[in-house]
Amino acid sequence: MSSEYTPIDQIVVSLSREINNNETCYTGIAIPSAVVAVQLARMTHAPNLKFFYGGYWINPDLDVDLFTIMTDTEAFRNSISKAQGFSHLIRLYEYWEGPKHTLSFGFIRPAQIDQFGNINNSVIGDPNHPKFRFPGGAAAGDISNACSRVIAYVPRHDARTFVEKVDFITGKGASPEWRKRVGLDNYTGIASIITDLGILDFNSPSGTMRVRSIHEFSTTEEIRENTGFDLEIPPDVPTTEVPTQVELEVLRTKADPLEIRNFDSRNR
Amino acid sequence: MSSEYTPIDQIVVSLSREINNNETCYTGIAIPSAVVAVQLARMTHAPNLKFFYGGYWINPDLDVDLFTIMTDTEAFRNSISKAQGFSHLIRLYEYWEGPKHTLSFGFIRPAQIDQFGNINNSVIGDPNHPKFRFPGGAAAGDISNACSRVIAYVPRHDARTFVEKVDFITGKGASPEWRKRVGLDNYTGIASIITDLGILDFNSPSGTMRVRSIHEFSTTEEIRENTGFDLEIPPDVPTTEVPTQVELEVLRTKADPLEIRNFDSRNR
Amino acid sequence: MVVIGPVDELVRKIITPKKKISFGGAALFLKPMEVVREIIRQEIKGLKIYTLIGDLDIDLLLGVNAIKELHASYVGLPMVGMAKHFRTAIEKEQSVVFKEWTELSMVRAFQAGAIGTPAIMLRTLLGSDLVKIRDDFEEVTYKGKMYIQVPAIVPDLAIVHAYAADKNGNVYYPKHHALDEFSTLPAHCAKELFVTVEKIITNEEGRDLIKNGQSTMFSSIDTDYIAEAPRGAWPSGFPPFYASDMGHIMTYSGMAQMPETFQMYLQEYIFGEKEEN
Amino acid sequence: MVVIGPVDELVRKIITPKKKISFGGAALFLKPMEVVREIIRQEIKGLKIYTLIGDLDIDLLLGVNAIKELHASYVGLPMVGMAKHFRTAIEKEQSVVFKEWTELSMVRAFQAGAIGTPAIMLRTLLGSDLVKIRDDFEEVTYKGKMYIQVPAIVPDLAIVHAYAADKNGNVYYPKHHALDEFSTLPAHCAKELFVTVEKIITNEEGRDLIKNGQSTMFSSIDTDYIAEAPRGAWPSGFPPFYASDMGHIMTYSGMAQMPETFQMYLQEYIFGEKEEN
Repeated sequence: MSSEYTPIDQIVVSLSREINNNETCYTGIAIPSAVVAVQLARMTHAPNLKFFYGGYWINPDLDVDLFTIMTDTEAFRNSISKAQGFSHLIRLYEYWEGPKHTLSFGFIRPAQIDQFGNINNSVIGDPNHPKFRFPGGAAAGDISNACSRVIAYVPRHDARTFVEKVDFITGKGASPEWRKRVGLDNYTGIASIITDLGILDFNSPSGTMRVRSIHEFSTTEEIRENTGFDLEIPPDVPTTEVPTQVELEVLRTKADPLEIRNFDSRNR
Repeated sequence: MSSEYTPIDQIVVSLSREINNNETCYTGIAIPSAVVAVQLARMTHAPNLKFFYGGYWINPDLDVDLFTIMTDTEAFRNSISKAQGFSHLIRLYEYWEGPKHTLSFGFIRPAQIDQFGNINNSVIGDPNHPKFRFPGGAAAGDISNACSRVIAYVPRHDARTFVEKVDFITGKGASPEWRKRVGLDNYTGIASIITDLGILDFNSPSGTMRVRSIHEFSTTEEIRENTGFDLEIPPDVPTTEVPTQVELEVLRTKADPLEIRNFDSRNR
Repeated sequence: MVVIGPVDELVRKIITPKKKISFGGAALFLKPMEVVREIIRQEIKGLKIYTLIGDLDIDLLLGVNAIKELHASYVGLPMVGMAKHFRTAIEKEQSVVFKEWTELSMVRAFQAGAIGTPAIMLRTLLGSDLVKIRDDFEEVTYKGKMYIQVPAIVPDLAIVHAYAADKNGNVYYPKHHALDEFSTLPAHCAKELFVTVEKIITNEEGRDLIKNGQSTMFSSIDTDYIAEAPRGAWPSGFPPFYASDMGHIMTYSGMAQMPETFQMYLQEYIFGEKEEN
Repeated sequence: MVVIGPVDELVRKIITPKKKISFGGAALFLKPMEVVREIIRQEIKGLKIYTLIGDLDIDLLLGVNAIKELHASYVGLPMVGMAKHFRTAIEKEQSVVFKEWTELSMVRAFQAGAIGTPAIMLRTLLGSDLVKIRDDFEEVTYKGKMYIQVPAIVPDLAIVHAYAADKNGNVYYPKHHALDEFSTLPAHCAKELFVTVEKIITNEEGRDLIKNGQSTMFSSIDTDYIAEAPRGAWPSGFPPFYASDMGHIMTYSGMAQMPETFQMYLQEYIFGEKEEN
């Protein structure tokens, strides 16, 4: 097996490392790299992650590919008796604002994101007569206020996605002061963003976006050129830890043998 | 089989006749005569009644006594495959105010009722330091505003129960003007009251309680003496239609062989 | 992670005075009776209890003065009679603050608590004097229509009885029972969940139940504490496994009438040697 | 009483312009596609559609200009790409009024409609610009905390696809599927319910399903209209019976790009002879 890896491999591996053992999460089904990252984490460093899939299974069988469950009826039937538990979609929606504060993290793939972490999956231009209509936020607008933190990913880091100010706020960003004021301080909003160039977060003195690490195959200049605002790049910014042999092997043979993650490079 | 019948038999038979075929209803489980009346109606003139029992079964098997279902585990199991349908308790609670206006009627056994049909199942005296504490309304306060009409029954008609003005309104009465004003005119409130002396309703010119019919074993004077206010008794007030032979036979052999209805004469 | 332990230890650990506690079940069905008995044995007082329809559970706890504030839509012994201590505590001793709800308003308050909305509007309370005496029930107007807005119920702890639990904390109850939602309603709105079960099973046995058509009543995400308590709902009923023990309820109702006989009841059925039910 | 009939007759009878209609399913699963196709065949226009996550269903209807107002949290072809006609209708033709919800706010609005509460408060919408452009989303304060209050959704008609229906109108769907609540949510809030099913069964067969551990997805109290439509969700998926036909979705996505090829698609898959799927 080759130790070469693609940018999307780096994204999935980095996403997976944002996940801690013993946390609880779910993913939407239209963000393939996130689903694959969860599987990879469960197969490597986070075996006790509690993971809802499809709003129903809790910790589906690791031997069954998650996409196969949804598309192969026999696999669907078999998976039933191997999951660690079952819940209901309605119950999952209760967890979002219920008394238990259940969800540790969620994922967002923003169409636009700005220096404060506000995301836009709605429109460019006048909201009533938009120049460009994105598919819509689905849960993206909710989970920043429903999961303890949000992990974002952007398959192609460019200046159309990373803008100084989003045209429309579909989901509120990190904004710790605002969160305190409206009583949402238990929810940090977007905590990190994984792109094909590096990893970003909001741990700068001003709370705006900064570069946490740069992938080994990209450069400071590339990130700067492909970002539509002045983001903070510390002088000693480290290189992202590359995927290990084990991670790559698990990813390719078990977590995503069908290469579902590549849907994210094709469709944006 | 004797054609003699008890006051509680008359109550159950009269309750059953208030039920029309093709209506939809449920009953609470702590009002035995109502449950028995529903069974009797289903076994005689209302075979198409849609009846929730226990918040779950729809039209449970007529061959199984309803109380037996709840107390005999084998009967419970057998009843499952014979009901006409299944719903959920949560769904039943949705019907109470949901978009379909599903429930045709419900039952109330009031501890106090006044000339306007207001009922009190809460307290006598100061609500914060009551002289007498009733068990509480349970759903009695809800169903007058959730079922198209309410059928009340009083196992012992006396002046402690029939009062000029209730000490406390647990559930609002007929009050058509009030209902129109608050937008509840689809719900008539209490439409009729069956007691051990007669049948009462609110079809008087003033909208206050009147006697619709008097049971063959009771008199105008008895009703007047045992009512704590001046209720309207039309000069030509008819005698309540007595239970038929068929009704009595079905009641005794099939609808209530365990004589559950007699709980209502013992406990008030 | 779920904690699995004996009833007495878990009660000692998690049930403390002033806690807001909701009970599963209703009207002599599915009540967490073994926990009620253990609360009495440990003489825990000052509780704030939420139950849709209270019966023996509430009357026992009121009899030993364990409840400081009580929320319910009804407290009685269905088919048997009044709840003696409920009346005494309110009419004579004024030892409990009783907050009456209607059945639907309490259901909606449980549902609101579960989804995290702070209050909810409904219409069946219109015209009820409960609105006058409850300062937490508010008349509001929305788009020209009148509603009563009631606050969500968010207990610190919910206590329910169920059929079986596996080691992961998944809780099972057979399908086609009538009454499980009487227990999930007051459970989903609570911050923590304590489940007693007829038996603890292996994860494999749990999966077999799933294969045979059952679903989980609570998932491992929901449960915090689990204890085995065979016949733990007795004398309330637990269909389809055992019926409400109406004979016992009648015995209780009789013995509750006088303090002396109530003490005898407590000695015989709660403090005495645990007998086979 | 439930009315059982052919899809085309029922569509002709009950789907009329200006009706507010909710669709079951989400994201290429459990969509009532046979009804969508019949709406296109009958050239019904001016609909007001509510769907949590729209995909091929919405894009087809927008392609023939059948929708006047659309409510959803997302419209796209998951894993495949953008929904072409959704973009065109909004960006170029401005032929549809699109009201974007967040997923949770729309779920809550469905739930509010089902229980009959006129509006509901939630917090996940805080900070979203959706609140600024939606005049029916309102910022409110309850006990010092900020919430967004959204109105209940109460459609005139809900349309869902399910597994089987008996003659009484009970609708079945196997347990342990992932997605049935994507269909019950938009159904319970509606004034009427139209269910297409893979097959109509006898009442006895329905009871056998119950005996084998199934429950009813809708009871006879819920359903108003039922039609048999084998593979009626195709090309959306209907687990565990058939998967989403991703090949067909990709074909659609390609043919939707140009008006000419979209017409070919309509001819081949909707107006043409019905072929075996």
